[in-house]
Formats: sequence, C-alpha cells, structure tokens
Amino acid sequence: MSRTVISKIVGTKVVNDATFMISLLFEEQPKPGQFVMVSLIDNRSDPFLPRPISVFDWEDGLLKLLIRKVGRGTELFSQLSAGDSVRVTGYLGNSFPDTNDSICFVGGGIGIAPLFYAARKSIAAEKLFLMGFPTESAVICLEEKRADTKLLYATDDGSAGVHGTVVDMLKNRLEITPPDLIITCGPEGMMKAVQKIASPYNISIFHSLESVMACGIGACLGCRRELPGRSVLVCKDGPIFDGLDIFPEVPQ
Amino acid sequence: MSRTVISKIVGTKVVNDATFMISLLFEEQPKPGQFVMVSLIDNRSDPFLPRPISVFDWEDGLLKLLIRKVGRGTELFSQLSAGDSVRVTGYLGNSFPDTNDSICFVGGGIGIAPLFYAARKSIAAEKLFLMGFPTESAVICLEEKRADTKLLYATDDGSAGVHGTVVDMLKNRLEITPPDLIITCGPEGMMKAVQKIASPYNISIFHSLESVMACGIGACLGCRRELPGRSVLVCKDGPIFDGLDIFPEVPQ
Amino acid sequence: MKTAVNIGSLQLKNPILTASGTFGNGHEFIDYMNLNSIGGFCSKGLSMEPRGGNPEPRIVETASGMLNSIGLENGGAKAFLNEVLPQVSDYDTAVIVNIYAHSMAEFVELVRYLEQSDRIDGYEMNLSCPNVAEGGAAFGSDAAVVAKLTQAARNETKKPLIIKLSPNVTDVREMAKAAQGAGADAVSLINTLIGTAIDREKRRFILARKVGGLSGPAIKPVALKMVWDTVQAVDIPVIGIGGIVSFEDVLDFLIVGATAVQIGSGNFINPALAQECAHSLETYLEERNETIDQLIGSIRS
Amino acid sequence: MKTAVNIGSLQLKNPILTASGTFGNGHEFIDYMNLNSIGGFCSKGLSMEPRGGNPEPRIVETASGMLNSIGLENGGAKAFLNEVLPQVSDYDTAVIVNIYAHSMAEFVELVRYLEQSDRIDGYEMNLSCPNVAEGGAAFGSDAAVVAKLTQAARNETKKPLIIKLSPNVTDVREMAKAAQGAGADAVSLINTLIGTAIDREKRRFILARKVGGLSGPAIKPVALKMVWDTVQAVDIPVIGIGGIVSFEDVLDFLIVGATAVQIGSGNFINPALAQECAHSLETYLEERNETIDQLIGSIRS
Ligand SMILES: Cc1cc2nc3c(=O)[nH]c(=O)nc-3n(C[C@H](O)[C@H](O)[C@H](O)COP(=O)(O)OP(=O)(O)OC[C@H]3O[C@@H](n4cnc5c(N)ncnc54)[C@H](O)[C@@H]3O)c2cc1C
Ligand SMILES: Cc1cc2nc3c(=O)[nH]c(=O)nc-3n(C[C@H](O)[C@H](O)[C@H](O)COP(=O)(O)OP(=O)(O)OC[C@H]3O[C@@H](n4cnc5c(N)ncnc54)[C@H](O)[C@@H]3O)c2cc1C
Ligand SMILES: Cc1cc2nc3c(=O)[nH]c(=O)nc-3n(C[C@H](O)[C@H](O)[C@H](O)COP(=O)(O)O)c2cc1C
Ligand SMILES: Cc1cc2nc3c(=O)[nH]c(=O)nc-3n(C[C@H](O)[C@H](O)[C@H](O)COP(=O)(O)O)c2cc1C
Ligand code: FES
Ligand code: FES
Repeated sequence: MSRTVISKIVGTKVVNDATFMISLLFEEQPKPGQFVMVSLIDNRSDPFLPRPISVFDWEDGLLKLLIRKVGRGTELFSQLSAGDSVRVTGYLGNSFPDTNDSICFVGGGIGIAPLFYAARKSIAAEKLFLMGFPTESAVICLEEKRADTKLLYATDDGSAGVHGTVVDMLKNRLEITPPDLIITCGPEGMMKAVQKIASPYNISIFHSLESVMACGIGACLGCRRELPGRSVLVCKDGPIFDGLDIFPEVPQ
Repeated sequence: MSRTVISKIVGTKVVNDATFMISLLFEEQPKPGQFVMVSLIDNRSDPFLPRPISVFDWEDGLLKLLIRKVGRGTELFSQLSAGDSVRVTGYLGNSFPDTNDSICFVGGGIGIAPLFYAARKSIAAEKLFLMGFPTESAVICLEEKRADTKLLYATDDGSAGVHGTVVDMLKNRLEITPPDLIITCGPEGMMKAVQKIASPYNISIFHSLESVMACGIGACLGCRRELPGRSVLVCKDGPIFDGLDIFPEVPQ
Repeated sequence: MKTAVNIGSLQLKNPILTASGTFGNGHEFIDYMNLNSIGGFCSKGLSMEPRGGNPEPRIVETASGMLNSIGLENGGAKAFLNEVLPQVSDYDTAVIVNIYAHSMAEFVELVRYLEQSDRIDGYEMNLSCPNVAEGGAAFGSDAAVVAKLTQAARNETKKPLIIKLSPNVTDVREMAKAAQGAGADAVSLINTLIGTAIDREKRRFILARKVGGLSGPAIKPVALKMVWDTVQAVDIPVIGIGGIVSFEDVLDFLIVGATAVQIGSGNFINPALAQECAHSLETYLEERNETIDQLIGSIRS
Repeated sequence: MKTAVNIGSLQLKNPILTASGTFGNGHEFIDYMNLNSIGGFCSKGLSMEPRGGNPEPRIVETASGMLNSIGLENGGAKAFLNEVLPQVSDYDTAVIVNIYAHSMAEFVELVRYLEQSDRIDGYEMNLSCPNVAEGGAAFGSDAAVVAKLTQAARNETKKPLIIKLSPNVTDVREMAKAAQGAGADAVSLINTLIGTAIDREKRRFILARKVGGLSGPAIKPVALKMVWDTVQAVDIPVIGIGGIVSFEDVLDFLIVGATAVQIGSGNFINPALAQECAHSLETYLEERNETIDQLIGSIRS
C-alpha cells in the first residue's frame, strides 16, 4: 500500500560525522528494498523536490531512515528533531528477491541503507552482510543481533575492520562458501566489480540503483535509466534490478 | 557606523504567544529608533528578502530584537535558537529626537519595539511610556527599572492593565501634564489619533513609519512613501518622521 | 455542483485539473487520491508513434523550481487507447489528452485516430515543441502557425480543444487570439520557461539535452501575469498553470480570471495536492457563500 | 591583473559588476564594501529629466525572488553629473551609466549630455521600457528598433556602449545580433521577467502598478540559458545577469561564456556580496592556476 502522509518524527540519532538516523511514524509495513520520498513541510519552496530515501528498518509502525548528508536536502533533514513532521510518500518501488538457502548483502557506504531491513527480513538459512567504507570515521555500525546476520566490514585504509574493499572481502568469501543470492547497493563501480568476481560461481545478483527523482511514483519520467537494451523507470521498475539487466556484459 | 555581519545569536526568549526576543552580538552602538535588516543564512532562497527589525535594546555589544510573528519570515526567525547565526545589516535609518524636559512614548502592539531603547536612552527628566494591546495575551511586559521610565499599558478589552486604547490613556495624561515631545510607533490609525488629540497642546510629535523594504539602505527605492507634498525613502529618510510631514492636516 | 465550470461543451465538476507530464496518465495517483475528486487531468504528452524521449539526466532542481527535459516520452496513440485509457476509464473525471506532433499532418492524424475513443473528454494541443519541418522554432511562437494548427485540429473534432501556450514569446496574447480565432474552446498557459543549469565542477550542463523547461513556484509570478493578460485578451476560457503548490495558489489564478487551473510539478511534492485543493475550494466557497463564477475574475482592476 | 576582462575599450579589473537599480548609485554601499574591489557598477536607471517613478507598493517578495515596479525613479541627468557622480568619482572602479528614455531623440539627448563627464566609463542602454510613441511595446522586443536605438547612441559616443536586453521576447539572440550589428560593444542580460502577485484576501494586485519585474534566484535558469544562447550568437562580450546570490552563481555565468556578470537583487540580501565574489574569484583562479580567459566559456558542449 502506498500513501502520502504528514509523518511525525519520534527520534533522531547521529550515526557518524556525515550520517544520521530518523525514526518516524508510518503504519504500513514495507517490503525489503522499497523507499519513500521525503520532503520538508515548512512552507518554503527552496529546495523544491522531495528526496528518495530507502527503508532502513521498520517495526510496529516505526520507520527508520539512515541518511547521509551529501547536499542541501539531506543537510536539512539532519536538522530535524523529534516532534517535527515531514511529508512521506511511500512505499515505492519493487523489492529484493529472497532465498531460503544462503544470501550475501554487499553494501558500499550509505548503500547499506536498504540492505539492513532486507537482511532482517530474509528467510535465508545463512545471511552474510558485507560492508565497505572509506575509513573509520565513515563506518556505520549496525546491530548484528537484530539482523540475525553475520556482519563484516572493511575500510579502504584499514583504519577499522578488515583492510581492503568490500569487493575484496566478498572475493575471499566466495572462495570459501559462495551464497546462492547476492544483493548489492552502493557505487555502480562496486556493483559491477561484485558481479565480475561472482561470475564464475553462477550466483543470482541483484542491485539497487539510484537516479535523480522528482515524483518517485512513475509520473514524471525523470528517473529513467537507459539499461542495455531496455529503458526503465528506476522508481517504478526498480530500484532493484537483476544484474544481468544492468551489466549484461558481465555474466553472473 | 553601518556594517553587514554574520551575527551569532546568544539567546532567545518567548515573550508571548506571538512575540519573541532574540539577543545577538553586534558591536556597534545604535541610535534610538534605528533598525537592522535581518536574514537567514541557511542557503535557501525562499523566503528571499531580509526583514527590517528595530533595535529593541542594545548594551555592551548585545543587540536585542523584539519580534512579532506575522508571516513566514518572522515565523522562521522565531525558530532560531542560541548558537544559530543570521545576517544583520545595520544600523539603518535616522533616529528619534530627544528632549531634556518631558517625553511620552506611545506604542501600539509590536510598535513598542523601537521605543524601549529610545526611552532608556532619553535624557528627559520625565519619561512616560504608554502601550496599547488588544488583549491580555498580547501584552508585552517591559522591565520598568531598566528603562528608568514610567510604564503603563491598556488593553482594548480591559483584560489587563487600563481598559481602553493607548490613545485614551494618552488623552487622560495630556489633561494632567502634557509632555513636550511625543514619539509613537504602531498602526498609522493610532499615530493619527495621537496627533489629533495632542493638537491643542502644541507638542512636537514624531512617528516611526513602516514600509515594505528590500535593501534597507536606500539602494532599491522600494520603500518609498508618498507623504503629502514630498516623497521619502522610509529606510533612509526615516523611519522617523515629523508628524507634520505625515499628517499635515492634523496640526500638532 | 457549486464548483462546476465549463470549458467549451465540457463541464468540469470543479476547476482543478492536473498538468500534462506531471500526473502520469492518472493511474499512478490512484493510491494517493481519489481521481473522482478533481475536475480532470491532462495526459502525458501523446504522439502518434511511441517516442523514447531524451537521454538522462532529465531533471534538475533549481531555486523554487525544477528543469525537465523529458522529451515527451510516450507509448504512442495506439497503446494509449488500448492500454492506458482503460486503467482510468471507470473514474468520473475528465480525461484531457495532451497531444503533440512535429507537423500539421501528424496533428491531424493523431486527433483523427483518437476520435475513435469515447473516453476522451477533450484535447490539449501542446505547441511548444520545435517545428522540425520549418527550422526548429516552436510552433507556438508564431501566431499564424498557431492559427493553422488550431484550425487543422478543429476540423477533426467537436470535442473541447484547448491550445496550450508557451511563455517563451514576446506577447502570449497574440497566440491566444490566434487560437481563439481558429476555433479553440480554451487556451491553457503557461508551459515551462526555457532554462538551464550547469555542473560547475565538471563544467558541463546537468541535463543531457543541455536545456530544459522551468516549472514550479519560481515561475508563478510570470504565469499569473500571462494568465491575467490573456483573460483580458480573449473571450474563451483561460486555464491557468504555473507554480501551483497550494490552494492559495489556485485561488490566485482563479481570481485573476482563469476558468480552471492545472497543478503541475506540485504533484511531485504532494501527490494528493489536487484532491486537497478541490476540497479546499469547496469549503472556501461555502464559508464565504460565494459562487465559483463570482470568484473567477474577481480581481479589482 | 589576473582577473581583468575587457568590454570594448574598457578594462574592468575583474568581471564583477553590480546591476542597475539594485546598487543605488554606488555610494549607498560604501559602508559595506570597498567599491575599489569590484570591476564596476551600473548606475540607477537615468533619464534626461527627473522622474518620480511609480506609486507604492513597489516591491513584493515571491518564491526565491521578488517583483519590483520602481518605475525608474531618478533625479535626472543634471543632478546625476552634479550631485551623484562626485560622490563616487574618487573610487577606482568603472562607472557605467544605465540610461533609458521613451524615444530615440531622448536617448540621443541624454548620451550627448552625459558625454561632458570624464568619470563615466560606459553606458548601458535599458531597452525594456515601453516605447510610448509607438504603441507601448518595449523597445527591446523589436530587433529593428534595437538596431536603430543602438546606432543612435553609438553615433554620440566612443565610450563602451552596452545594450541591456529584456528576456520577455521570443528570441533574445535576434536582439543581441541587432545590437552588435549597430555597433554595440557588449550586450547585458537579462533584465527582469514580467510578473505579478496578488493579495487574495483583498482581491487586488499587490503592486500599485499591478505588474513588476521578477528578479532573484528564481530566474537564474532562464538567465543562464539566454546568456549561453547569446554567447553563441554574437562576437561581442556578453554580460550575464540574473539571480546571482553567491560566488557559485558568478562562476556559472562565466563558465557558459559571460565576459562579466552583474549582481542584482543579491545586493539586497548581502550588501557586501559583490566584493566577496570578486575576492572569491581571485582565490578560485589562483588555487586552480587558471586564467580568467580559460574560465570564461569553459563549458563543454
Ligand atoms: C531509491 C533511492 C534510495 C535512496 N536511499 C537513500 C538512503 O536510504 N539514504 C541516503 O542517505 N541516501 C539515499 N538515496 C540518495 C539520496 O536520495 C540523495 O543523496 C539525496 O537525494 C541528495 O539530496 P541533497 O539535497 O542532499 O543533495 P543535492 O544537493 O540535491 O545533490 C548533492 C549530490 O547528490 C546527488 N543527488 C541529488 N539527488 C539525488 C537523487 N535523487 N539520487 C541520487 N543522487 C542524487 C546530486 O547529483 C549531487 O551530486 C537514495 C536514492 C534513491 C534514488
Ligand atoms: C523600519 C521597520 C522596523 C520594524 N521593526 C520591527 C520590530 O522591531 N519587530 C517586529 O516584529 N516587526 C518590525 N517591523 C515589521 C517587520 O519588518 C515585518 O513584520 C516583517 O517584515 C514581516 O515579515 P514576514 O515574513 O513575517 O511576513 P510576510 O509573510 O512577508 O508578510 C506578512 C504581512 O506583513 C506585511 N509585511 C511584510 N513585510 C513587511 C515590512 N517590511 N514592513 C511592514 N510590513 C510588512 C505584509 O504586507 C503582510 O501583510 C519593522 C518594519 C520596519 C519597516
Ligand atoms: C516533468 C514534466 C513533464 C512535462 N511534460 C509535459 C508534456 O508532456 N506536455 C505539456 O504540454 N507540458 C508538459 N509539462 C509542463 C507542465 O504541464 C506545466 O505546464 C508546467 O510544468 C508548469 O506548471 P508547474 O509550474 O505547476 O509545474 C511538463 C512539466 C514537467 C515538470
Ligand atoms: C529594485 C530593482 C530595480 C531595478 N532597476 C533597474 C533599472 O533602473 N534599470 C535596469 O536596466 N534594470 C533595473 N533592474 C534590473 C536589474 O538590473 C537586473 O537586470 C535584474 O534584477 C536581474 O538580476 P537579479 O536577478 O540579480 O536581480 C532593477 C531590478 C530591481 C530588483
Ligand atoms: S521519479 Fe518520477 S517517474 Fe520515477
Ligand atoms: S528599502 Fe531599499 S531604498 Fe529603502
């Protein structure tokens, strides 16, 4: 079910220098991988458009968003506090596939946002969540137990966690026990690299894409992406796409 | 001296339902009756223009503004808190005349804002400050001692202070001991009524006018007012004008 | 109905419409609002043949607005009748098909083809596209061309014909008069202003097509002025568009004389905006005991 | 000087100018900035005779912008030379006099009169005013008129002559080409877009003159597009104006090819903005080891 509501913020939390979490009231339950459009309701028309933000977590009517400050909109969201309200339109987009065997989530930076809830909801017998960050101050710590998942992270400079990239980490893992489903979100270079190193193993891979969005509901055609051989609306046909559709040149 | 600075807010205070006070750092000392242009510096262009606000008080580099929420700009100012910064351009405009004999300040509603500092700074032997408000919840209490002034207020509905208008109050006063200078700020209807009832007494009267302003410094010509027989810029030639210039048909 | 207005032979239950390209083809909004609550909606720009539109990026935010260069992507007339229209055919709201073409012949073919449908309540001709055959200037910037195209479409249909005008002209009234003279039932304005934005780090245009159409609150003062001007200049209804993001904005356009309004990019901020405006209008008129006819054009001059 | 640019025979120490009507006559800003820090400023619109301008209200805020209908109030050419100019004559910054008139004869008279002053570094002709003699359309909306007026002024002066163009036209490039053809040293654009705003409670226009000129960040995308278009169309320098409120905005105009920029209503928000932009430009070029000539027009196409 999709709705547009004025939603009350019940809590905010600083996660690291650039990242924060907002908890707000939203009754319906999302599907893993879905997102919402969020906008301020302070009667100022600059900035003008709502911003797409993934479901980070949801439980009992409490929706959590994990947001990284990258520009004006997200900076303004970071200034919100409990008691404030925002407009939330959602849930939007398709959702991640699942497996009851083994699954591996691969997140780069803020790309981990949509993966946590997916991990928590996954029925897979074995769940592994690999995360990559540039450096210690960018690390986002997730509650391992809640996700019922094995969490591991790497930093590019080795200042925390495993030294290396999340792709290196995945590579090691694949050599031991390859999962039968990989789900990624992060920079597109990372997605492609994941698909490449996984290609010998015949694993299904799905990526969560981004695009600039105005409406989020398939009405403006602004978020269109030209995938090889087909054109999609990221907000409606996605944000989750089969790796084969995004990088068909890299076999899965 | 006039400057444009990013000024830090050191304190805010709720005065009544619609009115609040902001204290900010501004080194220079103003002249009574002057104002500043205040704007948000949050990198959002809506609302676009700065807002003219009178000096309510100033001491040792601490500038106080008394502001009434009437629209978007003032509403946004009311959400500021200590630690935030705003752009302040000032001091602007001319200043109130003074007398060493007796002076009466007449303020209607938020019109009292520029009068308090003027009262405090006045060298008059006798200072009386009359204020009028619609009702109890709109009353703004000033610190009598700081102003070294006799403060009296009326409410239209008699819910607090004297029952009646500030003009009624002045009328009673004039019958006892007329001052030799009257300074007003408030609705123009009030200004005119003050001038009318004072006309038998041969008192100098000055009013502080308002106008929509874009620049506040005489550059945009937006604040022009057509006074009988002459055209003025409220920001530069005013905001304080001799009653004779504004309502020449009402003799002082 | 107390809020009903007429556009030619078409009665709208209220003057709240949604603007082409900002409301999908209606069904995208079914989760957020009751389509029956609004006067009608304008379809995505439709051409005879399917069209892929422009490469991405296609949108960028600007101060109090946005630029788009969607490029009129659409599935073509056949798919519209067979697949799109059925999804909204049961709603009690006017369906106005926004049509565009790159030549007069194409316009004629398109209207003729669409005439087979009973569910189409009217046409809105978008004349802002470049006239490819004749040097690329927009159709809508030459009054003679506006008249010719209007006449051509008029000959094909008895349904309400609305001519949508571009603001990127010296005098929009000339275009409105030309449309009226050639038999248009109404004019709607404004379409987007042309603008651009750049990525100063990369020193390139943000939009793949370099320029786009500016919409949103930023353009409202321009739209309101052009609507008012046009209301003075023609006798047919004028539909006001541009920067409507609140019921107050709706009022402004009606007060200067628009018979109806279209909500455009405001739908992106709040997909229930159109319904909310329709509801507020009803309440507003009731509270003031004012009729919609009294409200429209009530500006003092 | 590393930031110097040329407008005809005039060298500006940097490309930061301030726009007519938004910077008073310079002296109003002396408390807030050092006039020597900027390339120059454009005077308030000057006419031969003093002019009272329009009744108030004259300004109203809009989304990310404002409307003004000042009506070109000014004290006339004589007072300008005798009283205004002396107040800024000691500053090392270019004084560009923005001139307007209601007929060609008036323009000629005005330039001829101003030529007696040595302190005037150039003229900027505002062609957005209505051509009273010929039906009231703006001078600047007819290329032939633009050419005629430019030529007339050109005959009177060897000083840099800048033609200021209105955006309220179908194709601003036609006007720019006409100005160039008639001997202009540069064109500046954009002037304000025409717009309006109403008081919906009182059902009347907010501005006493009903309509006004829209300026501010709202119009920047339109300005940037027109400036870029014009840069492609003419060989003389183009001066970019419209919605500049930060150094980043300055960069955008230079990158699309403007030789200089004018800061307009941005001066109202921060009366030290022009100086800050001039300073930032210097730092920016130094840090990147880039010349101003490399920066100007560096957009990839
Ligand atoms: C489906 C989806 C889910 C997302 N989920 C999250 C999330 O859970 N947490 C999170 O922090 N971020 C998420 N994002 C990214 C987030 O939407 C952008 O970071 C945000 O819109 C930037 O807004 P801004 O005003 O801060 O930046 P702006 O000032 O608008 O731009 C800053 C930079 O961000 C880029 N950008 C702007 N808008 C978008 C956009 N809509 N999508 C991608 N990049 C953009 C710009 O190109 C620019 O480089 C998601 C994006 C999508 C499409
Ligand atoms: C010299 C001067 C000194 C002032 N001193 C004070 C003061 O000390 N405290 C205080 O609370 N207010 C003061 N004001 C009034 C204050 O500037 C306006 O209330 C404020 O600008 C309104 O902004 P807004 O965004 O809240 O309202 P808007 O949303 O902009 O408008 C709301 C209403 O206020 C009116 N308004 C808007 N701008 C102005 C303006 N510049 N002047 C007058 N009316 C306006 C509008 O017409 C409208 O009816 C002063 C005004 C002037 C000219
Ligand atoms: C994303 C987008 C797509 C649009 N597509 C069309 C279109 O296909 N046909 C058309 O006539 N107008 C189109 N428009 C213009 C709008 O219908 C409307 O005229 C314009 O956006 C101004 O209104 P607004 O400020 O309320 O958005 C489009 C506008 C936007 C923002
Ligand atoms: C209050 C005001 C007065 C103006 N007066 C003039 C004028 O006298 N002559 C002129 O050519 N332009 C005038 N303009 C237009 C500006 O010079 C400038 O072209 C326009 O404001 C766009 O720039 P901006 O968005 O940076 O303000 C005026 C603009 C404003 C806001
Ligand atoms: S964001 Fe509007 S269609 Fe996808
Ligand atoms: S406010 Fe600009 S001249 Fe007075």
